[in-house]
Amino acid sequence: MAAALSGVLLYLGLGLLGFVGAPRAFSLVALLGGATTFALWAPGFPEVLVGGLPWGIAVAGDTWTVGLWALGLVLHATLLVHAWAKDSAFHPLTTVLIGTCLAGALSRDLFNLYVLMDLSSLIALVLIASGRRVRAVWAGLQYLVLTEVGLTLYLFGLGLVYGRLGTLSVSALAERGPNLSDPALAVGVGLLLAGTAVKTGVFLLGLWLPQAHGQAPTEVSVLLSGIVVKIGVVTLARLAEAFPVGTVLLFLGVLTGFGGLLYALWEKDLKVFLGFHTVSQLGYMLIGLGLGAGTGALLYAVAHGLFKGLLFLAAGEAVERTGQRQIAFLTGRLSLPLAVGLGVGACAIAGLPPLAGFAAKGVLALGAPGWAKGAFFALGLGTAASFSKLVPLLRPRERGPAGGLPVLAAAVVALGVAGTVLAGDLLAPRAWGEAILVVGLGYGLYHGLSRVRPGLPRWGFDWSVVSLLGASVGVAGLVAFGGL
Amino acid sequence: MEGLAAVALAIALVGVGFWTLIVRRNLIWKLLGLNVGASGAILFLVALAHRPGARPPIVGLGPGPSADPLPHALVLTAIVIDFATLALALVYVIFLTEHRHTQDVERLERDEERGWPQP
Amino acid sequence: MRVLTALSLLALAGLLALGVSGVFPRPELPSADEVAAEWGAENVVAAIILGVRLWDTLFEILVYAMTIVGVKLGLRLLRWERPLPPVAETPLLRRSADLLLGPVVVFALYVAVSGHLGPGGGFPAGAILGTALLLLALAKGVERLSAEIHEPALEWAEYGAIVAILALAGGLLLLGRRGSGYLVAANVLIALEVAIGAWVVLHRFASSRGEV
Amino acid sequence: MAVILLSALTLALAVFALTQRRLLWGVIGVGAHSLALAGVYLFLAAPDVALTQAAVGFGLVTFIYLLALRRTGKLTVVAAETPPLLHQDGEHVAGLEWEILSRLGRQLHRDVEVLWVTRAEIPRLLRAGEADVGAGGYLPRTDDGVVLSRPLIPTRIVAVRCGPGPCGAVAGDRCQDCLPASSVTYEDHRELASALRSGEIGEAVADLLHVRQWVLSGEVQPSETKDGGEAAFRFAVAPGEEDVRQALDALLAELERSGELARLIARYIG
Repeated sequence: MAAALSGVLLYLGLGLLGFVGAPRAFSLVALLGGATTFALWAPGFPEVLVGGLPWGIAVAGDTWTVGLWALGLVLHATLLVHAWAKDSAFHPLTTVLIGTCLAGALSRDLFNLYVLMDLSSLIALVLIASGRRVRAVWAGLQYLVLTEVGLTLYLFGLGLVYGRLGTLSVSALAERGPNLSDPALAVGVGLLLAGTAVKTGVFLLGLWLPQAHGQAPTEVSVLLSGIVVKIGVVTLARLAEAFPVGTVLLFLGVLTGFGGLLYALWEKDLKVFLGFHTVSQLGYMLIGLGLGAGTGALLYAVAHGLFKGLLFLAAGEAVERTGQRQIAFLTGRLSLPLAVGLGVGACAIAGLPPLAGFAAKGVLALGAPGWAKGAFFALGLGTAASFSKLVPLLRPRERGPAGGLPVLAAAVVALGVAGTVLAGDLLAPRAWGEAILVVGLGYGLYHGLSRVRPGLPRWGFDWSVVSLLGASVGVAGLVAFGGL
Repeated sequence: MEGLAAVALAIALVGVGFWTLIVRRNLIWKLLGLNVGASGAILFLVALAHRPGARPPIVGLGPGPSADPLPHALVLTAIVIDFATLALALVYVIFLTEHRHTQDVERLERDEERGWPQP
Repeated sequence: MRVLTALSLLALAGLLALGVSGVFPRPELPSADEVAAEWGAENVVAAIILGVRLWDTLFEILVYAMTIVGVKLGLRLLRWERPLPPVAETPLLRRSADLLLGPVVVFALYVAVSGHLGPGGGFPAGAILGTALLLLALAKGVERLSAEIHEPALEWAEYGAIVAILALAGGLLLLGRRGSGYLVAANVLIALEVAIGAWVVLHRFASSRGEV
Repeated sequence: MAVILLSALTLALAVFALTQRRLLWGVIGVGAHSLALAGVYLFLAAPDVALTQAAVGFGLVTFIYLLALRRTGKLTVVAAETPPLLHQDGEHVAGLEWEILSRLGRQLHRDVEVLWVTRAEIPRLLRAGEADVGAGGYLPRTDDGVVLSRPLIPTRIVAVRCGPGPCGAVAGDRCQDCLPASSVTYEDHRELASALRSGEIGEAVADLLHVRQWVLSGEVQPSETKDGGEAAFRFAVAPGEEDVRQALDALLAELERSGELARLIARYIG
């Protein structure tokens, strides 16, 4: 416990010192310190109340903590390699943000998670706006307001749950055997879920996500999709641990999976397209959580952090170097490392073996019931179809600097190979054949779909808030009256 | 009774605040609405911490049970967070006003659709 | 849109009312006074903020610090086409500003130092100090004052205060030290950090015209 | 009991604040609401929360809003619709005065918002702080109680007679001062012109710009015209908005010096 807490404190303190001077050095030392403390407490420690009874904050080192710490440290290392020359505010902000995410992975206290979600959104917003572009600031402002509305709902839920059960710790809540036929608990849990879903970026609740992730500067997009979203996911995982809300999570998972996919299929702006895919990929994690397949959901969260980070890094560099955001205008203008990075990322997200996406999808599907396998199949098909758009981009034009791409690409491959070998069943030729078949079918589907042009509604600011409120009420009502 | 009145006020504040947040077109008005809505959530926690006849949670302040101190502590954090959010949001509203000469959401959205032409 | 908004807000209010109606009976409270005594405080809320849930408070302070960073980065981007009109300055205003300075600082310090005994604490103390200082500064004219202030020193003090709080927190949480002395130290450090932060934020809002 | 009363007050203040039209009042109202809320906390046995709410939620938040408003607030213009000086053209506002006002808005970093009112309401709205600038071919009366900008366009006051009957003018206009006490007033120039045409009144006092339009459009065929002396269109500024007036005067002086004003007049009025 002491090692983990001092790791977080080290990250925060060194990050803050970086604002005064020597930002890169402090960032590097923080990374080294974080890795050392990680090695000291891994593979985990039992739950401890920091501050003691009766109201202390519960922290524990479980599989989620290990996974997200590893993800955070890898992303931090990547960004240090990639953005060594960035301006002085970037490194300290990144360090503090990663420290916040590490703390979020440790925390098992609902209010502590609220503070961490809020802190991470604020830092992320400062980073988004540091690009000094009007569209990024506008997207960031919407992000801030929507998140704040969501977290207000979260506070209401927190008040109800605490008022009824008198504790905030996830394990203590689970111990008291919460019964969702109790209206206070049902409404409270519903609002907690809705608020977290807004912060996470679930479709209809957190409609800020694609624009905010898409308009942010390259390195910031990597962090946002890579790890900031995962604080929301880990909060949902904690909620699923404390309350019997599997069905609602399944519902949200299907909603966000297909909603995000629908928009991604016809999106032309490369980075916003990737943002919609983050919305869609959340579907896998939420369905995993809803099915009670914690390991699969965690593996998917880590894998998504790595390959989406890789995709955003390559796409962001391409956009920044050419000044073009539209996929069609980027054809044939990528340098070799960017094309390879984009290719590896696209193959991983589409689920081609033996990359990270394949392993995560395989583990997720292992114990899943038939309908969930069907949903995964449909999602995989749609993902492959929409990523077929990027195939023309993969023909490189010239050599160029690789930056931090190799680090992430190597991590994607390593996680994929390790997951495939460890999961056992995934080595069978049938699993590989199925994965390749899905991608092939998806590529075919893409050519069929390219003739269709549906008029999908655009969500303005006001409509996003209305949809947030409506969907939150829906989620809370589902918990309260759904008889789940 | 007192607690319930405060709870009712909290719920009303959220309604009024979020209504303003959605219906008004000016960004600063929206932030004011958000502010009021968020203060509703804070009041909600404090109101639920109150029990009939409770004294403040300070040792030696009279007999009887004290109000639940934990929500009070949580709420202090929430108040600061609300202020922080507001300050940042205002900075970016000022930024947009500087660069787009408007705080009107509909105009900003129209500009966004047209690819942000020079004002 | 208005109809949908009204419907969802009404539904939200209904759900909340339903939830509140089910919140009784309330769970038993743990004995708060013992917790306060254990941490060396009389104000239970202070014992929670600076003791039992110090881990939360650290992040609260960080929220504040990151906002200051955001305001600094954000307001530096502005390009003012025209300098702001100066704040009106009269000798009477300046004299009273000088006179008020002492009492305000003393009051804020009192609120901070007595925070573990009664209502108060670092955050309100810092907010009072920062706001009052800037009001006084506006009376004296921000332009002249910002020339007198050494910005890097302010930055050092601000981040130094937070790092000191982090170190103190590490000591309290990891080594299990307790006592009213620690609480007073934490409150004063928080007040310092919040006051500097409030000053920086408000000062930026009042006078920034962008260096780009 | 105290909680119930204070709660009602808090809610009333919030509703008051959020239904205001002027942002400044909204901010002040929300500030008062925050302070009342601190009172509610005090009565709910939460003195720490009350103190923090008063210091942060009321003090810092209101202060920061006011500072932000200082540079981003809306510039509210109240005006009577007066083509070609200031009028609604489909979705947009157009006209000579609009060119100047939109420049002023850019200079002050404030959005310009035009509210159409009758001429007689303009001084009242400005004095009440409901608006910052009055416009729309504004010819000030002597007892308006508003601050005036430099003259924008010189004009003359003209009395036109078409037949027998009393004399009419638009209420709130300078022209009203030129009338005998028993005369009739109308809300705007359109009503005045139709009254003159229908023979309801025999004589009308108006500025040269309007009279010229009536004559050119053939709406009114005067049998006799009398000159009522010189006047000038100006902008009216709310008392207390000294920096708006200064900026406006500086802008007008600059436009006059560069010849831009003359070009605008030629373009819009000919």
